[in-house]
Amino acid sequence: MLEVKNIHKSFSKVPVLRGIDFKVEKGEVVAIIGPSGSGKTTLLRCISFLEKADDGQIIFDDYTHDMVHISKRDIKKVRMNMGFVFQSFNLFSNMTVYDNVMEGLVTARKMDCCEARKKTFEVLEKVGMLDKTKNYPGELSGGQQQRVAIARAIAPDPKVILFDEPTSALDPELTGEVLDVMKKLAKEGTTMVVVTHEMGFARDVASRVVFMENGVVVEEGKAKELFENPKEERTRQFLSAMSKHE
Amino acid sequence: MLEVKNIHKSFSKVPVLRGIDFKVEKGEVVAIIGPSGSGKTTLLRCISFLEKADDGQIIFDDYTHDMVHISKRDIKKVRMNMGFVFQSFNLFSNMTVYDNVMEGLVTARKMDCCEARKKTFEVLEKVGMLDKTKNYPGELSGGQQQRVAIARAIAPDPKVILFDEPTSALDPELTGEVLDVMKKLAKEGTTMVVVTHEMGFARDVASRVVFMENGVVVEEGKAKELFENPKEERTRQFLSAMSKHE
Amino acid sequence: MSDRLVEILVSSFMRILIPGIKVTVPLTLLSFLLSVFIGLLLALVQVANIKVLKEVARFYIWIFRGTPLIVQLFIIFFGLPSLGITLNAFPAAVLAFGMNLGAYNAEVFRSAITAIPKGQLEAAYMIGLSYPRAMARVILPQSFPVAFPNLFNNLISLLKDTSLASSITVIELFTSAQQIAARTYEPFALYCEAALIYLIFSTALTWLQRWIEKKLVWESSENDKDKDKDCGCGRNKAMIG
Amino acid sequence: MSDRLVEILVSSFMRILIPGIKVTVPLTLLSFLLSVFIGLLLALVQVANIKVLKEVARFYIWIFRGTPLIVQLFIIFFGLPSLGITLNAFPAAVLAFGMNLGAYNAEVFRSAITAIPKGQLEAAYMIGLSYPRAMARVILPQSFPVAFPNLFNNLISLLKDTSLASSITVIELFTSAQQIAARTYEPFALYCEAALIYLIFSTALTWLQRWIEKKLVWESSENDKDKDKDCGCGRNKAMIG
Amino acid sequence: KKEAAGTDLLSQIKERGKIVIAMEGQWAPWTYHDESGALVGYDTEVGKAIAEKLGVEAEFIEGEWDGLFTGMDTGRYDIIINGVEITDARREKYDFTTPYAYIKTALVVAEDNDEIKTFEDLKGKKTSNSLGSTYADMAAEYGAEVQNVDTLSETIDMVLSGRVDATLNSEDSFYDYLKEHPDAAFKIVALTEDASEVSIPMRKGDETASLREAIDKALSELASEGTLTELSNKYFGGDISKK
Ligand SMILES: Nc1ncnc2c1ncn2[C@@H]1O[C@H](COP(=O)(O)OP(=O)(O)OP(=O)(O)O)[C@@H](O)[C@H]1O
Ligand SMILES: Nc1ncnc2c1ncn2[C@@H]1O[C@H](COP(=O)(O)OP(=O)(O)OP(=O)(O)O)[C@@H](O)[C@H]1O
Ligand SMILES: [Mg+2]
Ligand SMILES: [Mg+2]
Repeated sequence: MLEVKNIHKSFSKVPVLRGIDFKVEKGEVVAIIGPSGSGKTTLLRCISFLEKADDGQIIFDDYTHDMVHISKRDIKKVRMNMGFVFQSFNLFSNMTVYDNVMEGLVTARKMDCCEARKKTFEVLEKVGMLDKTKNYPGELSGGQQQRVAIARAIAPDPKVILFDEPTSALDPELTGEVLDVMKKLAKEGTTMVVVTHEMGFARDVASRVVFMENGVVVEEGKAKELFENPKEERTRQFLSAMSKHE
Repeated sequence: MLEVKNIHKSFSKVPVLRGIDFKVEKGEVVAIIGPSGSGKTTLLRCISFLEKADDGQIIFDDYTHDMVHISKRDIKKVRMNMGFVFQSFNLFSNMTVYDNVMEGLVTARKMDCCEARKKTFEVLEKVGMLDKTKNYPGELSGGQQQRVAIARAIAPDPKVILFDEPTSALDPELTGEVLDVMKKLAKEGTTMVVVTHEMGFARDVASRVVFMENGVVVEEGKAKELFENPKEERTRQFLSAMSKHE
Repeated sequence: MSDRLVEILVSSFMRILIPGIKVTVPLTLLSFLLSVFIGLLLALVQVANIKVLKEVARFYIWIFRGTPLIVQLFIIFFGLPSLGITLNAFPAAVLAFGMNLGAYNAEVFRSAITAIPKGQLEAAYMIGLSYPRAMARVILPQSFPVAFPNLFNNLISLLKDTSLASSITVIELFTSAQQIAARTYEPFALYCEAALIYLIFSTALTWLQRWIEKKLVWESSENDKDKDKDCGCGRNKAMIG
Repeated sequence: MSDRLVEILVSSFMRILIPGIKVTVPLTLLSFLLSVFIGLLLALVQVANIKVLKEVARFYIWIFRGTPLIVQLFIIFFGLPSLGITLNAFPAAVLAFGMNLGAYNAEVFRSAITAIPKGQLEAAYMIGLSYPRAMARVILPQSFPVAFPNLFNNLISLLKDTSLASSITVIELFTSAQQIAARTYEPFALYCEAALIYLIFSTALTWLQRWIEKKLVWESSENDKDKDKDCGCGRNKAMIG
Repeated sequence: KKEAAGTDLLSQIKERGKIVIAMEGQWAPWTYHDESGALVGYDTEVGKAIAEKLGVEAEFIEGEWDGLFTGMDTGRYDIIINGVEITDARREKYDFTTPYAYIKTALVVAEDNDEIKTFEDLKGKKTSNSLGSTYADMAAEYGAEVQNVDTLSETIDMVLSGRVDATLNSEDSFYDYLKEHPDAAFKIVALTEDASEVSIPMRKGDETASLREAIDKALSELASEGTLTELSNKYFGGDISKK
């Protein structure tokens, strides 16, 4: 459904992604884990063209694009079928919760207003934010903002949603409410790619886990297998470091 | 050694601390836990006079002060024997690591320069930052900054050190290095008050745990006891919520 | 203070104030409008990184910020006629002040736009907006409150700078004071009187600024509560039930 | 352009440039120094919340920002003598420009100081520094780089504003151009020439600004590496071993 | 020692050994800077000659028209020598010496203007003159709408670009302009019949009485010695020091 091949990316000559191949099937939940600086964020940003890769192909929606020479129009087409949930929420601070969700439907996709309205209420209900439709983002807690951001991302029914550490800017107590929403989406069969430090979530919810380090995929596999029986020594180290403070 | 009695504090009429009594003995490590907004930060800030309490006494160093009418000179005297480690490090960004530690010794305490120098190197070695003495804070990772901040706090040998969520601004992998330093201090018998969301740390390192909610102390006790056998229903709920995502 | 001086000051007050209201105020406001328009244009061209236009914008800003305003006034009033463009004094002044302040407002807008976190633009892209749409719907609406205090400071500076228009025959507040001074030979007193009137105007502007700034916060106020995009398909929440 | 005009422009270039270097530049620099001093003082008094002085500072700023600079020049040059203080034209101009810009720089410093995260002051308190010490050692050193770009913009504005000094008999760059225009009856050409020289000066200042800004980052550069507070007790790390 | 000088301006001047003379320095050929940058002009040299007669040095201060009077009011300058014409309004506030020049006011229009031939034709027309000048007052008296610009070149520009119909100035100033711009497309259509008196103003009162007497005496000596005529010929190409 979504596949990227051989992504390379350097920042000022320092390689950050060094040939990543990566694939998501319809309905899958893929968790990407790895130490800080391993390139997880950069990978998601390259897939969504927020960062221009130095090399690589993307196959999405049965089209193959060269990631370096793709046209603006094609980028937009890819994005129309892709949702992105940012670590720092990035809700439009000049719009109410309701308008934040409506914007992508009405302005970007020219959806009929009545229909968009219906959809907006539907997704806001799903994330449990129906009572705050008329508030501005600045008036919400971090967890509430992230739930609205998820509603905004799922509203246009994208084929895949990318999450970049959706809970790491949240207090532990607020983390739960966001993870609950994500679990719900996973159960409904939403295709998701989730960069996360929440090992519990990766273990329990993801169908597949990818462990990255230094810009390459070190190991990937079924969530259970990878957690219980990592093949690589480095994966083992990382997992034990992560569980140490829990 | 340090005792506060009946602290009250409101922000624009909203009570945040509602009569807190709290005591630390020499050599003790006290962990303060509690949900977001329960007033933990406010408590530490009142104790260190960064926030003026509306009511309350503080007994420190055998002196009793009214927390509302205390003079600037007495505040300074209290602070001279108190260290504070902030959630956001707050290293002086215009000074090198070395000068950050020296400042409190030479400028504030008029310590002899040679002696201060010796002390500075000593504490920087303790936190493992001897190789970065000439760097500016902006050049360090979060974990490194927090270790320097701890060095700065312990350098003048304060009678007590207050920590406000010292690791919650850090990535999980950096959290470890800071907690390790704190464990070391605890072992050496440093008197510490630590507000934290790291339940593992509270359980293993703290001699006593205080659970706060809504501006009051709900329960306190030996760390092991409180974790394994909380008396209050609310404490039980909180502890189970905290362990859920670990 | 002599009786004569008092009498001069009293009798001249209205004769300075009225041109102030009739000329200085419209001159200030029109020039300001023009400067906001020019400034926004110059900022957008730079932020969007449009090749040649960006250089043109930077050249414009360099010239207008690097030379005295009085010279710009002279060139537009006395110089343009030799190119066949003869403007009356008032429009020439509006053009000169507007173009000059435009160069400053360009920087105000540019830094306000740059101050909006990059994530806002990225989020706009990811919901499918194009660059111009993202600018219009997300970035600019957020930039205005950021730019506002500086724009307003520039407006207050402009108010006082319009006194330079006297040198190209516009009879505004300061010229009126000069005229009376020329007749009574009391320039000092009359300039003080003019200063007082400028002070009144600029203080009023400062109050206006504070009042608007209070309104400019994104926060749902009571009468906001019914402002959601209404699509004419009913506001009945039950439909989603 | 006629030969005569070319000749006038060529022969007058040095005669405008030299007063520019000898008068405009020192006038600008001295006024700027004064304005930085006044601005810092006004900002500190406000930030430290010192009761009466704070009100005085705000009044000062209100007056100097609310009235035209030209009036302030007149009052200091022509008005002070009636209080028994008669300054020569040049010092009077320095005083007027310095006091005027001081009101603007006060705001620059104030917002730069306010921009420093509160945690810096709190950390300074907690290591035992008093308020004045914390200001001097921690807050101000961090505020300067923040204030710097705006201070420098004000310096460039000041450079051009010094042309107003001609109205109180200081013969600077612009006056010199006017003098030549009075003989040759070519004001337009000569004002353009003066503008060009201002442009050169202000461009030079902009370059200087960029150069200094690059140096103003807190970052250990190579020659920083030996800059730790040396106490004269040896730099031998072994002593702690 | 200062007490001895008292409030008498002349004694003060003698005491300090110099007389402070204010002028515009930007009004050829009265007071202006020559090619070398030196301050010259009829007024400048008259000022020097008077100072010499008083046995003191002349210090010239250059400033803008309105500042000249303010500076004199506040005691910065002793006298103004700047082609100041005597008018009733000025007499109210200042004392004047005997005149040292007489000038006629010329009316100037664009070459192709046939409507304005006399001062009376100014009614309802637009003129351009510097603020506070006697010319601006005069045009206003004839019913013209006056637009103010600062210098002679600008007033002529206003006429040439068609923004105003006419301008007034001293006859000699126009001739000086024509020396620099021989092809300028304007013409002089009328002159005032009576020449107005150019004199030196100073503060009113006892304080300046002895100074005025001394300057009057100096001027009459300079006239009888032929110095004024000589200077006038040098700068105006004719004798304007006599009626
Ligand atoms: N815009 C950029 N310019 C320069 N370097 C960058 C940029 N973005 C990322 N990097 C560098 O690329 C490397 C990988 O960064 P990335 O953010 O992808 O890591 P990550 O795996 O998401 O880490 P984390 O878990 O901390 O979010 C890091 O070393 C980072 O410093
Ligand atoms: N300066 C302030 N002004 C107004 N309200 C404040 C201020 N500081 C704190 N509060 C409020 O006081 C309450 C307690 O805050 P506090 O920061 O002490 O909680 P906390 O227990 O430290 O929470 P967290 O775990 O999120 O740090 C919160 O509701 C907060 O909004
Ligand atoms: Mg990341
Ligand atoms: Mg807290």
